Order: sequence, then C-alpha cells, then structure tokens
Amino acid sequence: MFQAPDFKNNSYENELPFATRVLCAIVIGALGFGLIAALILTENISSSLPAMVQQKLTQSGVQNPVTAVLLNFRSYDTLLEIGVLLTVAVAMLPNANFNSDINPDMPGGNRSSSHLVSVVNSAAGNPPLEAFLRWLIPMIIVMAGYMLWTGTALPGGAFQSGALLAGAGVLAQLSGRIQFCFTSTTAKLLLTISLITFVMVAIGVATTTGVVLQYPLELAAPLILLVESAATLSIAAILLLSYNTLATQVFESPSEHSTFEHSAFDNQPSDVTETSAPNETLQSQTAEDPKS
Amino acid sequence: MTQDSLYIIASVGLFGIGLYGVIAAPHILRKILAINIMSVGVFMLLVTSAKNVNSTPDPVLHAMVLTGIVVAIAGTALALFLAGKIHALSEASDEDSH
Amino acid sequence: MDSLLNLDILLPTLVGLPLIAAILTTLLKSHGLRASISIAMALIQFMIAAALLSWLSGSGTSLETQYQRYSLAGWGAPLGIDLAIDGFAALMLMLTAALTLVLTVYSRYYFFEPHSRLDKTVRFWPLWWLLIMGINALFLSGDIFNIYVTLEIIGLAAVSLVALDGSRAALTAALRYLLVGLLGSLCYLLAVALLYRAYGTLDLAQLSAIAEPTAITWAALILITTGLLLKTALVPLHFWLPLAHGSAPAPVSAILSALVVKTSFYLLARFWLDTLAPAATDSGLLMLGILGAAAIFWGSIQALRATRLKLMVAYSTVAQLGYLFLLFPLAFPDEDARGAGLSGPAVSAVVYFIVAHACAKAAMFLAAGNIMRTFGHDEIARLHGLAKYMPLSLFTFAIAGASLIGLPPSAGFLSKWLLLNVAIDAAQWWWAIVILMGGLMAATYVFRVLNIAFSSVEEKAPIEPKNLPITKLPTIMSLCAFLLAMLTVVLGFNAELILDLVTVGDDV
Amino acid sequence: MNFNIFIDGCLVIGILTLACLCLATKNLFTAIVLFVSLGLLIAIAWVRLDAPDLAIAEAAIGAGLTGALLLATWRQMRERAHGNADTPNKSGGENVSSP
Repeated sequence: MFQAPDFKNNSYENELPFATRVLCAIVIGALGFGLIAALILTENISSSLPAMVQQKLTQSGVQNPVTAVLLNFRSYDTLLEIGVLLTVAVAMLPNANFNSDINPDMPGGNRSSSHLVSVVNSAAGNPPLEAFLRWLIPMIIVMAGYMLWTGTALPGGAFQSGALLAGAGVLAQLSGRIQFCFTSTTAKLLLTISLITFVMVAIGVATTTGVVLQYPLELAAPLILLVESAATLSIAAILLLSYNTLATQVFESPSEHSTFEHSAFDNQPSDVTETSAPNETLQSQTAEDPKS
Repeated sequence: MTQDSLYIIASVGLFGIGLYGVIAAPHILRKILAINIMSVGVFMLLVTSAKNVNSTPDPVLHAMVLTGIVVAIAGTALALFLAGKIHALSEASDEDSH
Repeated sequence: MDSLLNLDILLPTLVGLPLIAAILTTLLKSHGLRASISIAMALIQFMIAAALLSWLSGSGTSLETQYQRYSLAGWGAPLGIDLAIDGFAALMLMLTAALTLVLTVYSRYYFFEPHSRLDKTVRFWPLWWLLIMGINALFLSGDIFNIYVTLEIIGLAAVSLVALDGSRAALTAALRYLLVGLLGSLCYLLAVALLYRAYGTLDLAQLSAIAEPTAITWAALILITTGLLLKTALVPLHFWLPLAHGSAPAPVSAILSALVVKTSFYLLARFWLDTLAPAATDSGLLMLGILGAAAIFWGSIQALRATRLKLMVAYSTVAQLGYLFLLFPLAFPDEDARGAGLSGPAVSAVVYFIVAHACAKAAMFLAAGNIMRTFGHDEIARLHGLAKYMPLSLFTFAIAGASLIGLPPSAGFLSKWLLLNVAIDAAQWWWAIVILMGGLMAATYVFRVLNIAFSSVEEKAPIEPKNLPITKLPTIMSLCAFLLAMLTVVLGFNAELILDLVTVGDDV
Repeated sequence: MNFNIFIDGCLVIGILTLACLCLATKNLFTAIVLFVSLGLLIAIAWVRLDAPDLAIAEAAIGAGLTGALLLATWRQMRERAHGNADTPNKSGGENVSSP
C-alpha cells in the first residue's frame, strides 16, 4: 500500500490487486455504516461549553465567539498551531546558497535579491493579467484588512485574512512581474513575527495577571487585535512561501550531495527503489492515456 | 432524515472515500488529495455536531475546525514539497541513466 | 503576582522555552551562535525539568499537590486548556530534558563536521526545538484537542528532520512517514469529534470522570487506538519506521526512536488505562498484548536480517516497542484494580522500561552514527576490525546492547525483571516466556554485530580502501554516546530513583 | 422544512459524488480541478450549517490555496517529465510557456 511513491502518472504496475481493493472498500464501507448508525442512534447531548462561552464572552474582549475561543479561551491551541505553520515554513525554506539554481525565468523564480519583494520585467509576464492585478491586489489587501478588523465582531479573523493576503501574493507571483525571495532577513522576520508577538504577549501578560496567556480585562481587545494582526502577516507569509517554493523549486542535482552521505543510502533494500517504468512511456504521455 | 443525520452520512462517507483513496491510489498526488478529503470529512462531522445546538452553533467546535483547516494545509504543503523533491531527484537520476 | 512564585509556573515554561529557542535559532544567522544558544537552552530545560520533578516528588505529603494542574489563560478546565502533570508525565519530561541535553551537544558537533554542509543547521535547529516543544506540550497537555495539535507538531517536525538529508531514500522514507502520521492524526481527530459529541467536554480529567462503556466510546477508543498504533509503529503498522529511523541523521533517529514513538504509546496508555478505562474491554487489552508479543518476534527477526547497522537498530526499536504493549494485559490483573488509573506495578515496570530503552537506543543510534561518519558506510558485513579503529563506540554499542538484551548490570535487566514479576503475580506466565524469548533474540542480533566487529581485518576480508575509516571524529561525539550508555548502567544500580517517582500522584 | 432537506440532500449527494469522481478520474489535472470544486461545495455546506467563519476559511484555504499548491506541484512534475525529453531540467526554463 505504501511502497516508494510512484510518479509515472497512472502507471498501474504497483497498484493493489483488484481483489484487495474490493476487500478494502467493503471493510471501510461496513465500518462506515456501523459508525453512521452509532452516530445517528445516540442523540447528541448539548454540551455545556457554548453556554459558558456566551456567558464569558463579555470578559473576553471580543464579540465574535469563534475569535474569542480562538484567541482568548483556547489561545494555547492557536499558539501551537502557528508553531505547526512555522515548522512547515522552516522545512520549505529555500537554501540560502542555492538561490542560483532557482530557475530565474520561472514566474516568481527569485533572483539572488536580498530583499523580500522585487519587481522584475521578465519576458514571461502577460499584460492582461497584470492590468487586472493592478486593480485587484490593492482591493484584496483592503479586503484582508477589513476581514481582520471585523474578526472581533463579525465572522472573519486572522486565518481568513492571512489566506486572502497569501492569495494576493500568489496572483502577484503568477503575473511574472513580482518575485519573492524568502531567504532575506525581512522574510525570516515576517515568518516568525506571529510567534514572537504571541510569546511576548503571553509572558508580558503573565507578569501582570500572574497566569500565562490570561489577558487583563481592559487590555484584552487591543492585545487580541495585536496578536491577530501579527498572525495574519505570518500566515500570509508562510502560505506564500510554500507556494513560492513549490512553484519555483528546481533542486540541486544529486551529484552535488556530499559524496559519501548519499552513496551510503543508495544501496537500499530492493523494495525502496522505484519500479523504473521504461522512459519512453513518459515521453509518449502528454495527457495520461489510461491503460486500456 | 434530519439535516444532522444527512451531514453525518456525508462526513463518514467522505472519511471512508478518503481512506480508500489513500490505500488504493497509486499516484502520490492522489494520496495527498485523499488525505485532504478525509480531513474535510472529519471537519464536517465537527461542524454538524456544532450545528444542532438550538440557539447559536457551538463556537468551540468552529475554532477546532478552523485550527484543523490550517493544520491540514500545512501537512499538505509539506507532503507536496517532499513529493516534488523526490520527483525532481528521480527525474534527474532517470535522465542521468539514459 | 504571588502565583508567579508558585512552582506551577514551570509547566508553561517547559513549553515556552523550546518555542523561544526555535524562534531564536530561526532568526539568527551565524551557525556558532545558534549552536551555543541551543546548548544553553538545553541546559536550562534540564534544570527546569529536574526542579519540577523534585518539587512534584518532594511535595509528596498531600496527595492532591502531587497532581498539578495549570489552567492557561486562567479560564479553567472545560472552557480553557489545562496543563496537567502526574508522576508518569513528570518522568517522561525528565527523560526528554536529559536526552535533549545530550543530543543537542552531539548535534552541535555532528553538523559541524566538514563533511555535512553547514546550511543543514539552518533548518536543523528550529525543527529540533519545535519537535522538543511538541513532545513537552504533549506530555503536559490535559485536553484531547490540544493533544491532536501537539501530535501534528511532532509529526511534521519529525518528518522534516528525517528529510533533512535530501537524499532520495531519506525523502521517500520521510514522505511515507508523513502520510502515515497524517492518517493517524485524522483517526485521532475523528475520535475527538465522537468523544465531544458524546460527552460535551474536551478535558481529560473530566472525561475520565464521566466516561462509560457506550457504543460511541468504543468507536472512539478503536479510532484512537488505530491512529496511535500507526504512529507507534506496532507490528502490523510498522512498515514506515525502519526506513524513516534508518535514513535520518544520527541525533534525529536517536530522538525518534527514544521519544517520539513513546509519546503515542504514552497517549495509548493514558486513554486505555485512565481516561476511557471503563470502555477498555479485557479482550481489547489482550489483543494489544498479543500484538506486542508479535512485534517482539517480528522486529527481532527483521533486525537479524538487516544488512545495515542503522536499519538493524531501527528494527530493534520495533521489537522493543512490543515489550511496552505487554503493559495492557498486565495492567488490570483483577477487577478492582481497574480504577487505579496510571499507577500500579505494571505501569512502573513499563515506565522503567521506557527510560532504559530510551537511553540504550539513543546510545546505540549515536554509536551507529559515529561508525557511519567514520567509515563512510554502515554495512554490517564490512565492519571488520571495528574494535581496532573505534573501541569507544563499539564499547558503547555493547553496553547499550546489553541493556536491550537485559543483562544484569543494566537498567534493561531491571525493567525486564519487574515485568517478569508483574506477569507472574498476575498469573499470566505466557508473557514471561515472551519476555525471555525476546531477550534471547535481542542477544542474537547484538552479538552478530559484535562478532563481526571483533573479527580482525586480516583473515576475514583483504584490506580494501573502503573498509578503512576515512575521517576522525571529535571525541565528544563518542563521549556523548558513551554517557548515554553509562546512564543505563547507573540506572541499573539504583532502581528506586525512578520507581518511587512513578507512584507519585498515582490516584488522580 | 422539506425544502431545506432537499437542498441539503442535493448538496450531500453532490459532495459525495465529487469526492468519488475526484479519486476515480484517470487524468490527474481533472482530479485536482474536481478537488477544488469539492472545496467550494464544502464551503457552501458550511454556510448551510451556519458556520460563516469556516465557509470563508474553507473557500480561501481549503479550495483556493490547496488547489494552488497542488497545481504548482503538478505543473512542476509535468514540466520535469517533458523537460527531460529535450533538455535537462536545469535549463528547463525556456519551455515554461503558459500551461
């Protein structure tokens, strides 16, 4: 079920035999029906938590209950979750000295510029998209700002506005005129700004109220907004970094690896090496023609 | 056949389809798609449980699903990154071989 | 202001410290600064964990002070999130802090070798500290959804560390590990949804108070078990572990084998024996025990057949994990012990086994990493004359092997002895046979390596350039491995150090 | 009342069939497009279950950004596969015509 990942798009050699697939389907179907029956039959008790949230909403400093839960009652969850995002950001950070191999002509391929955003007039841009973006991106940024601000009262908040900003960044990069280089210092700061503010707020607040992450009553609203705007910046930067890395990644060829570290792993037990489909099937497939 | 039970069927159905997809899909991108479908299924169950509170829906569950969505895209981004790197190395070595 | 002086502020600091270290190591540019800050942070974390442990066991007089809670953001259990700690969790945190300290010092030299490119440390240190934060947060967490987020952090950080090498084998193993991790976390999240639907609370303590054996609770327990078995790599679901731990850098595979797989076992023990104990049927407990026994045999056979040293050590992890799962059938010898939660002789035996195995396995992986860095390969067949070139690493490997087998002076022997006592007291003698057989099989694959290592180079294989060491390691790297091996021997001598700590805070 | 059930029923049937199609189609590009449309249907489902925050987040992150990441990886893979035919992937830049 989990042999080496197979990329020969739709080559069916190492697919599971038909019988096991049918068996899996039947087992999963049976378990699913059992679970559905169990869920539908047991009536859903109304938990006491929503009433508690409503009751304590006034002390949380925001009116939107979801934002109150996210950034005040269960703010520890959000802190760890931004930690998850930072983990992925660090894992995908382009190597500082491999900038040269990022393909410059690909849209968004970062030339070895040191600052985060650099405008470049590469040939690959297409004018209609640029004209449309010239109007759209400012609108998205204003929309994200509004989304962040209303998050305290109406549906909205840090994650939605961060996603919007990331979307604007992706569009800018696709237009070919804007390039992001995430190895610059501003980029690193942008990635960690949210965790920095969250940790500083948590500790600062602990010195006054004695409990970590407990906001003093009158300062709750501004502190939540501060943490939320930092989270928006970080989420937008991290999601944009992941798109940038995926869209422009060209990897150092294996020869550059330090000789022994790589060779030692190459003689893997046979089950790991891929089923090497003959190369010509690759070239012939423009769109995947399914094995008849 | 209330709305609650309808969406329960949908959520467990999505979870099952995703689980079958992870097991049976040969291509790595499909496995990642299947895992995303599974997580959407779980989120649907959470939101359905939040809905049938008579007054306003349960904000704790909504906060959990929001956190879950962001964690799901983080996992997907890392999986796609690894798949891309493996594909690049396997293409490079195929190209060296012939 | 006064509650700041109270020692329960140590609980959030154990999570905050690695987080601050992660942020600093991400922002700093110079490699040396990153490494020195990491070592300093590891030292502080070690002291905090020691202070927490002594405070917890010191305050043993009144029972409720042993079981400490810290409600973050001050909202209290059901609404807010509580950090909770008892004897079991305190010991695991101490183990994490000790291992982090030794492995951080080792990594400082491992990644500074001229061989490996320095830019790996750009990624290594932040991911390392995020992984440590995830582990600490998991052991401290008292909220089932919070446990899901910590499981995700540990999963993603561990995968990124395994993929650090960038070689195709490491990346393939990392991707497989990631898919398995995501699958496990999703099963766990579905169980959280079911439990919240049935009981309306997310807090572990409240859940254990009101849990009763209904259909939904069984479904949740089964989902939690499948999800966490995937992450603990118990035998039928262990396919991802050998290659992931085998192809990771040495300090990463050490922390993975010693701690990360143990975190999901810790959760399984907490859910089966404490939170959802009413729903834990005897046949289910027996099933886990049988899977554990199967893991011991299957892992040992595979370790015997492994051709590479790190792969062999990884397979031995799969085998040794089997011992932990013997806890479940032995945990409730008789019906009235069911309410005891995470305490009793079986739990203290298994906790001792966890500590012994963690130190021994970490020492073995570091020794294997040293051998690989010196010889350029870790093919067991070509390690002739290892004793002549690397006596200290081989000696570390031998001591760690002795602890895995369970030879008298080591902590491994003591833990197996305690397990044997528990098995005989519970009149389930067949587990005793499994434990002894496991020790025998562990002896086969450890002595196989020692036999080859001591065989002199001349008569076995002609002196070919590839059989000779190619680099000289800084001695501190082999000293770190040796220190961990010595730890197992020291623990072997004074057992009560750990045993009375486990009983701390036993009746929740 | 049964009008609501009708709408929810159609939505659920749509979601389940889209999920099956997404995993069953032969062409990978179609699978990704189906997944994005599934994300949008899920966003509508969140609105039906009156969770507006989640609808915005699902549409922006679940459908939008996940779709963008999938398409970016798919495009890289397709280009590398074709890039090998004539030039090594290092300088595969020039055939980066619009997809």
